[in-house]
Amino acid sequence: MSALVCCLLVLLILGFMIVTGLPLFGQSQAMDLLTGAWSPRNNLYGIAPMILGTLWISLLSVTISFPMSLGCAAYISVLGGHKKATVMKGCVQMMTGIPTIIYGFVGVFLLVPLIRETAGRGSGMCILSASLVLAVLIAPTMILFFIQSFDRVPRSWLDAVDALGGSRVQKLVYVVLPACVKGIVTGTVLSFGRALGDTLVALMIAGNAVQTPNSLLDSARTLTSHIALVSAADFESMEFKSIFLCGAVLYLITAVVILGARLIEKRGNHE
Amino acid sequence: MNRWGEKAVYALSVISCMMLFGSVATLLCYLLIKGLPALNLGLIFGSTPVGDALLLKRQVFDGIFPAMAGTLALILLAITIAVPLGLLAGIYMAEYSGRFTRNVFGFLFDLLSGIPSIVVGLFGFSAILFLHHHVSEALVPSLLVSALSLAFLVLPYIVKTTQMALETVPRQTRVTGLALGATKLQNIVFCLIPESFSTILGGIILAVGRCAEDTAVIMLTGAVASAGLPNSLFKGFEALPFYIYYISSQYADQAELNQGFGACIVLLLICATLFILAAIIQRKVKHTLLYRH
Amino acid sequence: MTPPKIKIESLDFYYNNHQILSNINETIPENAITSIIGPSGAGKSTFLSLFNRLWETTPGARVEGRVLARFHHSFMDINTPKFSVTQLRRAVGMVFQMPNPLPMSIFNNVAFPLKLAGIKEKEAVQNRVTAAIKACGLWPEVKDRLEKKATTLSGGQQQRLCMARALVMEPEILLLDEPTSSLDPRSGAMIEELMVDLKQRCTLIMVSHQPDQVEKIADHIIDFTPGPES
Amino acid sequence: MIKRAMVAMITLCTALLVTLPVHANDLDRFAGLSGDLKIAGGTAHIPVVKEAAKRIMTLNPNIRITIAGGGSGAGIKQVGEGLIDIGNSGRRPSSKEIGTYGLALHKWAIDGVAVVVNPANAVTALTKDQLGRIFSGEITNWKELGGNDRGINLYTRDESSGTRSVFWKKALNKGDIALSANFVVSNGAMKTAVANDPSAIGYMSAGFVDQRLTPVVLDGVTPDAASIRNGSYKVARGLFSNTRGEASGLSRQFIDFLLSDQGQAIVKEKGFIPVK
Repeated sequence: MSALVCCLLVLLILGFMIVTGLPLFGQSQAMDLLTGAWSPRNNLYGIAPMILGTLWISLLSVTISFPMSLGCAAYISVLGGHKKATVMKGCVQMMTGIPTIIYGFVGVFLLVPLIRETAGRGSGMCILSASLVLAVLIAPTMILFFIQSFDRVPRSWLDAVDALGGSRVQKLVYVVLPACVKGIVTGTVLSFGRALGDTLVALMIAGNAVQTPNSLLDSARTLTSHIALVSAADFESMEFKSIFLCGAVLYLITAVVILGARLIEKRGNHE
Repeated sequence: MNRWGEKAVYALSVISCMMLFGSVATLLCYLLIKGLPALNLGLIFGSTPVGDALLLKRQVFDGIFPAMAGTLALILLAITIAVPLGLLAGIYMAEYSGRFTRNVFGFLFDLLSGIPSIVVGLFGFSAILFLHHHVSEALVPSLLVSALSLAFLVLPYIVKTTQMALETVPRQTRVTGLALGATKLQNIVFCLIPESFSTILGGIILAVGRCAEDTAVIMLTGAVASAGLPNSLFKGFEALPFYIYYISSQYADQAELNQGFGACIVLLLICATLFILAAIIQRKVKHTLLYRH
Repeated sequence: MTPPKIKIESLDFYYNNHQILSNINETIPENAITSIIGPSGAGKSTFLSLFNRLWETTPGARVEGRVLARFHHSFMDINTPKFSVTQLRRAVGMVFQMPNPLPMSIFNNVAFPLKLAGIKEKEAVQNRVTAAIKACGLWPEVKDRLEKKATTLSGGQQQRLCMARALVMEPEILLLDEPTSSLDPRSGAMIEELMVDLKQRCTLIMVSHQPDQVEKIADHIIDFTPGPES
Repeated sequence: MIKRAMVAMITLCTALLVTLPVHANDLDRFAGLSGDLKIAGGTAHIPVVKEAAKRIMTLNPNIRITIAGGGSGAGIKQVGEGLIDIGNSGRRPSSKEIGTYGLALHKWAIDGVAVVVNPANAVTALTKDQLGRIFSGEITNWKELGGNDRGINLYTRDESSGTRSVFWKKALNKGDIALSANFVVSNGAMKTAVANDPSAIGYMSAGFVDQRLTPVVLDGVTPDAASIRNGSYKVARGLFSNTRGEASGLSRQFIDFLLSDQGQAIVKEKGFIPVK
């Protein structure tokens, strides 16, 4: 029963986003909104800059986070000693509990000035800063996901490598990684979803300019921060209604990400 | 693979560990250095005497006491709403659903847990706007709306934890109760839930942590910069993470900024405590709790 | 040979599309130990699970044919839907290969089936639990520590506790799935003695891999070793 | 028993005497009142409103005042929809807004919109023309204005901001603001952002200016209390508290308090210009 209610709620949200976003489609074509520029004064409510900002930031953060997480997971699961690995795994688990707002807060006061001074231009509030903070934010989840998939490698395979005199690195490269490709891809895809959905870090650090970003040091606005910024606005304006389109886009991207992750997992199970 | 290649792989993995742990350690140290000096009773209660504040005789203006109380009220409410629903749905998913429903609902719950929290907040906000327009003028963004939205946010998490906990009960334990003549319901209540109780409880505590830290949902559904102690479900409220967000963007002077750092440490402590609690419970607590006569 | 307690008539068992048992016809005598023997994978445990319908918990399992049991005066097909599965399981006890005490005290473990059946009267519970523990010869060892966790007992004690738990409902039939195979020889011998004692009170059906055990205590043998014709 | 009662009375009286502020008379209007008052909207108003609320709630714990930001647009809209009791705006609501919602306007302070830069910046005076070219993105380096060789970082507010609309009309003459501008959500946030960024330029309530940033001399006029009061600094506006229909109950008392001597003293203390 309650499961049914929950599921209805999920569909309700999507329906709500679309219905509320509909007036926008009346004014101009959907494609224009998705690909157009944002300039409320000229009656332009395109959310393309935000979509691009979102993609830049989440892709970059995953790109930074992926190698770091893979390295950490490899160390904890395979390369490191048992004792050290246990402690480190505990720490990583603890990290998942650090509130997002704290990453944002420290990012604003520590990283932003650092980036500004190092880069020598821009305000420091930019795609790069936001991506760096997000990379650290999503790493623990990604690591835990990788470790989980590493640990599913059958014990007997690892014993076989040990018995043949293989080193830990060889065990990692020849047995564990090939066996876990699917797990790694799934974990990365899900982390991408997490980076995509984060609001606070981008809102506090990315600068929120409504422009199509050209460089890593450009200020940018994500779909999520756009919602946070505009939701305080006049709620019958077209501006306000555009955030429902943002919501719907986020929703759809999330759905695709999760569907993708599930498909990959499913295919893994059949083999 | 030659010796050097091996060394390189090993070194890279050590470097990644150092990068991650280094940055998190830097973050924490920075926070501690900046925030520890601010960590005193004044941070929490401002200039109001502690006793008076706790007995609710006087309001606290310059402290984070109202924000802490708001966060507490928010957590309690959200969890009270989410846990019964989540448990029931989880039990349904694990024990009663057919193959098809399990797949479909499973996907929907995954989807729900993946929805960005700001979208959940936006939904809560627009839903209450809608009700405000069409049902009653008295309905405005408030503590209750935030709690409902948050409950919605953690619901899939509780459902999944419950479901997984029940599904991973070993077959042997699963049939023990049945072999002794338990009905399906008895088996769930007396055998399966106690067996997986610690996992479920751990999951709930993590959900509490999620409620404590969330900012995106509450900033759209009722958190305000200044409201005093929460005293009604239908009014705005203060919350710790929102306070930190507010301070970060518009502190008036150094003292207020220091308070922001202090508040960060308080929030971090709260979350860490919850987290450690969850870990201890999942590992240590055996399932005695439900067997007391 | 004692009169029959259970009759199995042209029984087939399927797991999804895979046939595990085909055309089984057997009779199980009352107040005797029936031993099921045969190589691994021959379906012995599946066969055992027919008598308390525990197979129903396995998705994809399906039975054709009849299993008739005589609980009062006449034989009834226990697979008909109108036969309550919980009633059946309360009348048919089961002991597993691995001792499986539940995570609660010794006393509560044995009292658990009573709780499930809704028997709450304190004195009755006390008496029946004590009797069951005594019947399994466990009383001297645990009488002072009934509130201790069942998992603190040794493996042999745990297995006897599980038997006590199965006996507390005074079942007419007791199923045992290799009850001694995970125990040391001495504990195993105690269980064997216990089984022989129990013959007066119920009908025992046991899966066993140990030929000497079968030889020693079984009154009737059902052999699942595939014949040359199959 | 009587003795104990007397002791209690005396203690209470002493406590009251100690806690009562000097201008107790202006706060008297709240005696015996209770209930909730929801205020939101313009962020320039927050320091004054917060201080007033603190004094009122200290004296009368039965009154609860919640304060939120959101910007002038949100303030007007929300009070019009009945979501809040008082909607603040840093600009005069448009006649359309007043008509649609039947707003009653209460102006209780005058405030300038100051252009601000970081104290580290050598450029401290600009002409309106230069300002327009900076904000439209035409001038991108402080070097062009006689400052250090650093890129200019623009900071602006969202559409809902009253400060933005006043600045845009009166300082930029409705000129464009470059897309590359960073967005901040309130006057407080603008202050923080500019104070932390050496290459920043932004605009905000003159009442918020303190030693952490430098107000830019615009066309030869420094935005300070005197120049704003006498009208020589042109980029100025009133701070309004709006109610739907004529203010009544707590809202009335609150607005009256802002306009009282003590209220106006707070206005002055927080850096704004009293209307009385």
